[in-house]
Amino acid sequence: MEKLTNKANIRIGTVNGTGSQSSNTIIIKSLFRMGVPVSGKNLFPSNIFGLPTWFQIRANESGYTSFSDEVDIVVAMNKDSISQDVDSLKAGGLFIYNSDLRFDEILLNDEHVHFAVPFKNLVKGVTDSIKLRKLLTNMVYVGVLARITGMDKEVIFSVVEDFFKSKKSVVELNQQAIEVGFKYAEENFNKDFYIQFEKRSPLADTVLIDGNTAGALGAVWGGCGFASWYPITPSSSLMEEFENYANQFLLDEKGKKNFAVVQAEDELSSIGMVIGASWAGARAMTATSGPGMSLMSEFVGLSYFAEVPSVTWDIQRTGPSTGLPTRTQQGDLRIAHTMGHGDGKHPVLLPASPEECFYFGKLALDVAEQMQCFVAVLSDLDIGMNLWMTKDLSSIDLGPIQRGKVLSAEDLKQMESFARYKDVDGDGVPYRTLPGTHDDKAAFFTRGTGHDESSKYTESSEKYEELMLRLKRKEKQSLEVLPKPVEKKSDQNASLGIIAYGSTDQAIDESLSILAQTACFADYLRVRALPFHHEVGVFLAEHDEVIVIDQNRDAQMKDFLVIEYPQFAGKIKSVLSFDGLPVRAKQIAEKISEVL
Amino acid sequence: MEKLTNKANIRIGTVNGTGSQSSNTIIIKSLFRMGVPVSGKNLFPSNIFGLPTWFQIRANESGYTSFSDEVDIVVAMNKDSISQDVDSLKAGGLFIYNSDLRFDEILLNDEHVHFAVPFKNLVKGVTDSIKLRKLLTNMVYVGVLARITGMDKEVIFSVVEDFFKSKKSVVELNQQAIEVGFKYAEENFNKDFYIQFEKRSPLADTVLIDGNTAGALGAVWGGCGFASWYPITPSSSLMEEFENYANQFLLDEKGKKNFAVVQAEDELSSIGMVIGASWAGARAMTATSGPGMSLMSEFVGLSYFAEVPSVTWDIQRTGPSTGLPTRTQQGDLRIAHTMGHGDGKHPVLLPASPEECFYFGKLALDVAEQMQCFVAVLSDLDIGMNLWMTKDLSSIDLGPIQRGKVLSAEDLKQMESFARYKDVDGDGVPYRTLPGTHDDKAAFFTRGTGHDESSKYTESSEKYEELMLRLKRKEKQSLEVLPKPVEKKSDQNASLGIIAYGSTDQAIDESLSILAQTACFADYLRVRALPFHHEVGVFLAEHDEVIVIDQNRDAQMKDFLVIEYPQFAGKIKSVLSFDGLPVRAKQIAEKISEVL
Amino acid sequence: MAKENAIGLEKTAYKGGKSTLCTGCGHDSITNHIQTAYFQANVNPFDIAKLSGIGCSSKTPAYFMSKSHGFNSLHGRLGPLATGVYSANRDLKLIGISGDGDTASIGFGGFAHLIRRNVPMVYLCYNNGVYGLTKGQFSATAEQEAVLKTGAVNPFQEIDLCAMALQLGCGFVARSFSGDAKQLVPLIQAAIHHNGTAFIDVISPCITFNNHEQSSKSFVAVKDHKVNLQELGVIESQDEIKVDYEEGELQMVDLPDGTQIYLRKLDSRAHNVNDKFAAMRLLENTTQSQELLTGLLYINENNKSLGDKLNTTDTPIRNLDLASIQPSNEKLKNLMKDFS
Amino acid sequence: MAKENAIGLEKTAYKGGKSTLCTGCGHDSITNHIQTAYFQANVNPFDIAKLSGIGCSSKTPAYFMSKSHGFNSLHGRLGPLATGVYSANRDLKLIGISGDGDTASIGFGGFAHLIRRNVPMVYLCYNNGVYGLTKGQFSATAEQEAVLKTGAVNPFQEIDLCAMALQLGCGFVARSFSGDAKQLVPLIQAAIHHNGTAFIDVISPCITFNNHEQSSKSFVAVKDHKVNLQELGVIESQDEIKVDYEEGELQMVDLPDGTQIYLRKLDSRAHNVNDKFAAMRLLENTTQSQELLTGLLYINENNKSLGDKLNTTDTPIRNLDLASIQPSNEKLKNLMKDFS
Ligand SMILES: Cc1ncc(C[n+]2csc(CCOP(=O)(O)OP(=O)(O)O)c2C)c(N)n1
Ligand SMILES: Cc1ncc(C[n+]2csc(CCOP(=O)(O)OP(=O)(O)O)c2C)c(N)n1
Ligand code: SF4
Ligand code: SF4
Ligand SMILES: [Mg+2]
Ligand SMILES: [Mg+2]
Repeated sequence: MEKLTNKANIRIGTVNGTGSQSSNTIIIKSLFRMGVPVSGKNLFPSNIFGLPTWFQIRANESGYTSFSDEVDIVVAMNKDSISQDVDSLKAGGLFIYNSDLRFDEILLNDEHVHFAVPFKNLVKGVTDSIKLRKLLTNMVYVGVLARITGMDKEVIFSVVEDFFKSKKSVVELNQQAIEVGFKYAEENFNKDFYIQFEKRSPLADTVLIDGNTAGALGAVWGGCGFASWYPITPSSSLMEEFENYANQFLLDEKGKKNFAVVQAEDELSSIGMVIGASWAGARAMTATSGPGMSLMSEFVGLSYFAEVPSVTWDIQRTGPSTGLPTRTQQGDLRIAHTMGHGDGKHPVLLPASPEECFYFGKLALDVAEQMQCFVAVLSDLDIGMNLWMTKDLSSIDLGPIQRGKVLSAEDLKQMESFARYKDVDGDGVPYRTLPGTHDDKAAFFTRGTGHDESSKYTESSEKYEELMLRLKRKEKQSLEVLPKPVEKKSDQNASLGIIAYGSTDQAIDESLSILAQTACFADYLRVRALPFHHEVGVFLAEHDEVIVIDQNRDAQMKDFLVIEYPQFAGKIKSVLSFDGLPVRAKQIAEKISEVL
Repeated sequence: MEKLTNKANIRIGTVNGTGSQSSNTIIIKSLFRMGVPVSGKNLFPSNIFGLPTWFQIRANESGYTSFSDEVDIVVAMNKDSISQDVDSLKAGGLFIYNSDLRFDEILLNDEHVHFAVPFKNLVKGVTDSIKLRKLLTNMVYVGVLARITGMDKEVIFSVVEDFFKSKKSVVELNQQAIEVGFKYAEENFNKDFYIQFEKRSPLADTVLIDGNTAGALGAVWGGCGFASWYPITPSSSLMEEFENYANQFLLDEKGKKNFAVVQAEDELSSIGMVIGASWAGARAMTATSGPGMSLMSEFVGLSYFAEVPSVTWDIQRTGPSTGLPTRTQQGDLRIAHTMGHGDGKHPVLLPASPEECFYFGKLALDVAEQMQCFVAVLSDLDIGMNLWMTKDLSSIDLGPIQRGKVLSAEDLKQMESFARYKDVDGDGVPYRTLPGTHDDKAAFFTRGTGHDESSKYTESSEKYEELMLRLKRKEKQSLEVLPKPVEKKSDQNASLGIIAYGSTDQAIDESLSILAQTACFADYLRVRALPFHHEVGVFLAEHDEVIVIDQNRDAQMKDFLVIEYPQFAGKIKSVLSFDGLPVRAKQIAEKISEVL
Repeated sequence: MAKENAIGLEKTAYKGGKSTLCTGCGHDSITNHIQTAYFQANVNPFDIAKLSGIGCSSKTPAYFMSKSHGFNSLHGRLGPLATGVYSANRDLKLIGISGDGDTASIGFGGFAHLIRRNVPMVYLCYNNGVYGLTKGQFSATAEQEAVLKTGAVNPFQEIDLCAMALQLGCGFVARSFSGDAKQLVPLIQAAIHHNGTAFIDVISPCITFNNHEQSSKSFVAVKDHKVNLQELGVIESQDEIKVDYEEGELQMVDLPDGTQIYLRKLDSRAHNVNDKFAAMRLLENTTQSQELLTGLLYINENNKSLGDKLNTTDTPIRNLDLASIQPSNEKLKNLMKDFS
Repeated sequence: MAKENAIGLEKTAYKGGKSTLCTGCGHDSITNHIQTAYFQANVNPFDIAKLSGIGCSSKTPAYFMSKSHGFNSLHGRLGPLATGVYSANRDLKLIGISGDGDTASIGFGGFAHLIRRNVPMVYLCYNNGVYGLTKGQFSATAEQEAVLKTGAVNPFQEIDLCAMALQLGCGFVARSFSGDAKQLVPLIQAAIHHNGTAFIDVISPCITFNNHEQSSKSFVAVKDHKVNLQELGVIESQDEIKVDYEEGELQMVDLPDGTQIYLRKLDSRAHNVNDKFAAMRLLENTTQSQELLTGLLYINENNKSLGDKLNTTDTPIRNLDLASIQPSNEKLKNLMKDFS
């Protein structure tokens, strides 16, 4: 076996609700602190307790940490998933398992290296508390794994300390459990397996974080004053973390809150509250997933037509309908961009990493207020709930908070007249005033019905047409404040172009390197927003063939490209992956080869 | 002035809520019975009383009865709209007005022929009841108009009789009022104006009906057993007429109802009830307009994914948001076809006339049950609430009621096994059973979450992918039962193609005849359903240039065509009309010329 | 010169646009009473936000107080809208107008949860038992067995919104009649001063679709069956001179801003407006006796408002300066240690 | 041989799939009680439709009566779903399972209107005060000031679903506890026989997110504070032999299908189950005394069911033959005269 240093895909199979999360976090954080690029992917069922769940840690010195289904090491702690776990492991892989599980050994695969660990006995030595034993069992496998793969015990212990923070006794108990596992492995297994981790210089300016937390921080540091939500997987943590951090960082002198979070009774109401709050002058957002998007459709149409800012984070899961609530997808692109009946398209932000979630956490509020419209941020379960390495968020310049065209009483006093929907600047974006503005000209009457420049009710065909054409101009104008696509040029002057978006980014990067090995070179354009910037058209024009990668069945991004660029429709091809798992680099490389 | 026989566009301006509807109906019905092709368009405000409202009757011997803004005769009964009414009339047009209105005569236009009628005085002679006078005033203008334009009084009186049916005194009173108007015109105005109506042989096998009533009748004669709705303009009358006629025609021996109509508490519930009823074995439908479509999105996704039949009539009005509730549009094509989050497209039926509303009233239920899916019928305010000449509905063969693949207890007894979502026939459409089926194999568990062939819960990637691919196949399969497009070939071997759909049909027909006068010839394909049939692709392939006519701002049909036929994207052009009024033939002809 | 109120405004400062409702509609009368109440209560129109759903009733905010911002939103969504508006600006005086369709059908969930959150606002439901704007279908507040002009009979039990509001813990519940300025104006004034959701169900006949004798929500029916709970007045806190009233028959209720509301009991049943349960019984009894009970049914000033429940800052969020809504980068830098 | 019920089925015929809920979840206990109740009530599983919304609770129909059709629909939409199912087939026996999130939050409007329409069904709300499936956020039935494991305190007043159901005119209102087979089984049986919406609020602790002493919906709290209204039993109409009970302490209630329910009063307060108002007062009082009142609170068999309100045919619509659902062409031809 070729020696693999700092390059392993570890799959830990446990039972949902048995508290393996801490152990897994400690493993991944330790690798991270050892200077090894990592990612952590949680594959969990849509239930609370008792079903198989997996945590996959991909460590990769070259920085490729997207999800991979080629597993080098398995830690098997769940009887119910043993055969799945065996099957998932590559030939020659390391199979660490709980020998108390009493499964039929025939299930094991001879091509694997086996490590039977009697966890029950081992943990007995650590504590007498039956309740604690369950949790500590998980810590024991941390020790076993650490020893087998040569992880740095010092680092692990420091991580344990930070993880359990103040509680010294807890720290010690856990360290002890890890030690027991470590010892057991030391005494029973050969060392120096071909998969080994080695300490490197620390990963500077980098953090390990999930997209929902990063997005929440972006909102806290982005001046979000109001948030409303209705719980739904996988978006709940975004709002819970927002409230959590806002409670820490957004208090006034008296300890009162400089923000409000309201748990709504449903998604119709959560977006309704956001629209009310924005209208009254707070920067406001909500978060949801697919079903909530469907329910928000009517209010989003109002946001569009009455030009009231609003922001919804859609942490996409596998649809349609309730679908697979704990699997990932990019299936809501279409609804996000076109939500509501009648005409109208909405700006959509497409983060590809927690870093971008953070950045868009503020930007979405800016765009909504600057363009006076609805903005969807389309993250997904993979970014939102998994651990990604990302730039230290405090090193990202969010820029000044942009509140758009809001007129104060002072402004109004300088003005002859004020008409809410008048295109004064010729950019399609009118001025607004907030309720509570003390000036005779300030008031206007907001409505979702036909209205003229002064917001008076009208059924006039001319006024309606005028308004709809201005709104169309505004859609274009939003490009000024939306993030441009990012292009990664191959150095081979490629005639092949790849267009993708969102969480598939890392895997695509890797797939391009795989393809390069077969002398297939491509430039890669990552779209970060809808509608499309000029650069997208240029990219299409400049390549002979362009493959669009969608993580949905209907090729939703491809469709929008074809609509926008019919002249290039002939050279656009589609690659799809929609099985609920994050896309895999190899899979994408193969699919690209297939369509070429 | 050229003499116009049986060719006039009459515009009657009144005040909303003053009961002019009966008079207008009597005029249009009389013309119809005289054998003159007519249409009646109601232009009304979104309010109940006191605002200007118009009824336009277009009589045209050549059969062109689409909405036109070139008006030949005005009857002006509303002071508030006098100047609009004057402006709407062509030079040389006949301007009949209420001389009691006391408006400034300077508003009148010298180029018009004027007929001042002192309605107040005239109606005094008819009745002493102040309450009745208001209504009868409207009957007086029927008489005036009839006399001036040479309408057949006999016919009018017969229509009045039928209109007020049993109530003899009412009939007489109204006839008297008409007589008074007739007399006054006879005595005070010259006769034989250049616009005259002449009796022709009756329009055989033809009725004058609105699309909502026709759709309701289609549902009654299409075996609809359950209907649920939440009131919304312009769809309410469809459900009210359904209930009305079902109450007449769908009773059992004891006078109990063989159907149920439930007025729901909102649109989320109305579609939910439909899905429940369909699941339990009734043919079921609901009707709504734009805002309701937005609210139904989540349930429609369930209908798609769990394959439960459901039907929604969307009588489109001008969106987005509340928009112009009493104006027409084709703005919901996009939402109807793609409703819900995640992947999935739904069959959409596109009626162009009350006749098709009737036909689709049954067909929609058939398709929903045959394909086990959601079906949207996209009518609009113009078809739904205006009076159209259409084929006698009883002469239309609806064909047998199709209930799709439903297994009875007897069927099941013959079978080894039953799996709800198994593609037994290879057409993507599985078999279903209804609750209450007494067989051990009958039961299954319907869910909007991931499921295998037996409808068991699963998060398996393979099963999910399989299911989604079958659903995609089913989308294609629906073409077998959806109505094909209708092609009208020009006899000039045209290289230009026109694609349109729905209520714009009549106007487009006329616009093609206008264009033909300038030696511009086009073939015309009217799409009657989404997804597209093979014939649409052939039409695109066979024409050098194809213009798609959308009555919305976003060119929604054009977009779907471009997505489906990227290879022809280059030759597809778009013509839009979205001012809330029905499209006009001349307007369309001009717009077509412009893009050519 | 026209009379000015305590903040120096004339009554015309509370006027709105021209109504487009049917001549004689109950809703238009309420529009007038609202103007009077806000004028008398000395509320600055600049501090008011007028919110509504969709319906004939929900159109009316365009017909009063043009100097106030207004938002005619979506059908049934007044509740969440108001919750958001209030959350962004605690200092605004919210008035919400809804209809029985808007509140008791499509908006019922939002209504219940608005009350549960106790969002400070005056919530007026213009109750006519029908969907006016869509041409007169029965609403959920139509009485069982009620008959429409069209002859349709309602087979469903009516939802009594006052009873619902009480049950949901609403701290201010009243019922009145569009034509009763004497009762409705002080009720609205009291509602303005209440620090929580103040609900007033105003019977407001739809003269076009539901104004005939078989309807309990017609002018005739209301006139015949109305039972006044008490005579009402409000003492504005600015007002130094006490009003002149007969002792012994009055009950004073203190409102949180120092205003007082006084009730003169007209009815033989002694009703304690702090007794929620008594209010429920009154409603239940009058429903059975086909009477229409009007007046202040219940008041409770001890419920915390949403802002206080959530412990939000006293400064309206929309007025916070940048420093208050955006923490320093230093803090973020520190926090990042948790993620490495 | 296992015991058969009156229709010749063994108890296993009422079994369902394996539960995937947390071991010890209250919901799983209710699953058992449902099986017992339907077995004892001699309902043929083929005639049952199991309906639910979304949540841990709403998953449970997969865990009982596999021989019955089931529909795990959308979050909060049990009400409309059931209305449709019933309308298509009056003969089905509907059982609806919902959670407190499903019913009192997103589904509150649908719940209210289901009751208003009196759709015949057994409606069980598994009430744990939290959103279990989304990991334990407070629901609208969480008691004010309740504390979560996470330390979060609920500032909002709780919605009492029984009180709501009563107020909305529900003809069968009860409350019970997941662990109380003795009470819950007969309650469900009685509910099966009720010809209208029968609502049972079942306190069912979420052992993962809401089972600690500060929560009123925990096992501890319920055990400490439960007050039984009466001891219950149901006499199936098939049953010829009368059960053996002590005279004088029993109250019999006739159900429309000939079944009788008997109540043995254990509590000193004499509660008349036909007195809606008494039920409301009981609820109000126990709320204040922090007691959890369980038992049958109210029953009224005089409300017409939806089918009767609408006068729909006695034959289930889904069983009508073609001739009954499609009028003749002759009739259409005749009708067309109106349009010419
Ligand atoms: C989602 C949605 N559904 C339906 C409608 C149509 N609609 C407009 S107003 C209205 C009912 C209004 O009734 P109510 O609230 O009682 O007001 P009223 O007109 O009687 O004052 C309805 C159903 C709508 N605007 N939006
Ligand atoms: C429209 C929509 N919003 C949110 C969700 C997420 N969700 C699933 S279950 C649930 C709450 C369940 O709570 P409850 O009804 O009390 O059931 P429990 O799990 O407590 O038994 C939520 C919010 C969803 N499925 N659909
Ligand atoms: S329809 Fe009824 S509610 Fe609407 S404005 Fe007219 S009278 Fe008022
Ligand atoms: S999370 Fe709570 S409600 Fe859900 S299964 Fe577990 S114990 Fe039951
Ligand atoms: Mg109303
Ligand atoms: Mg719950």
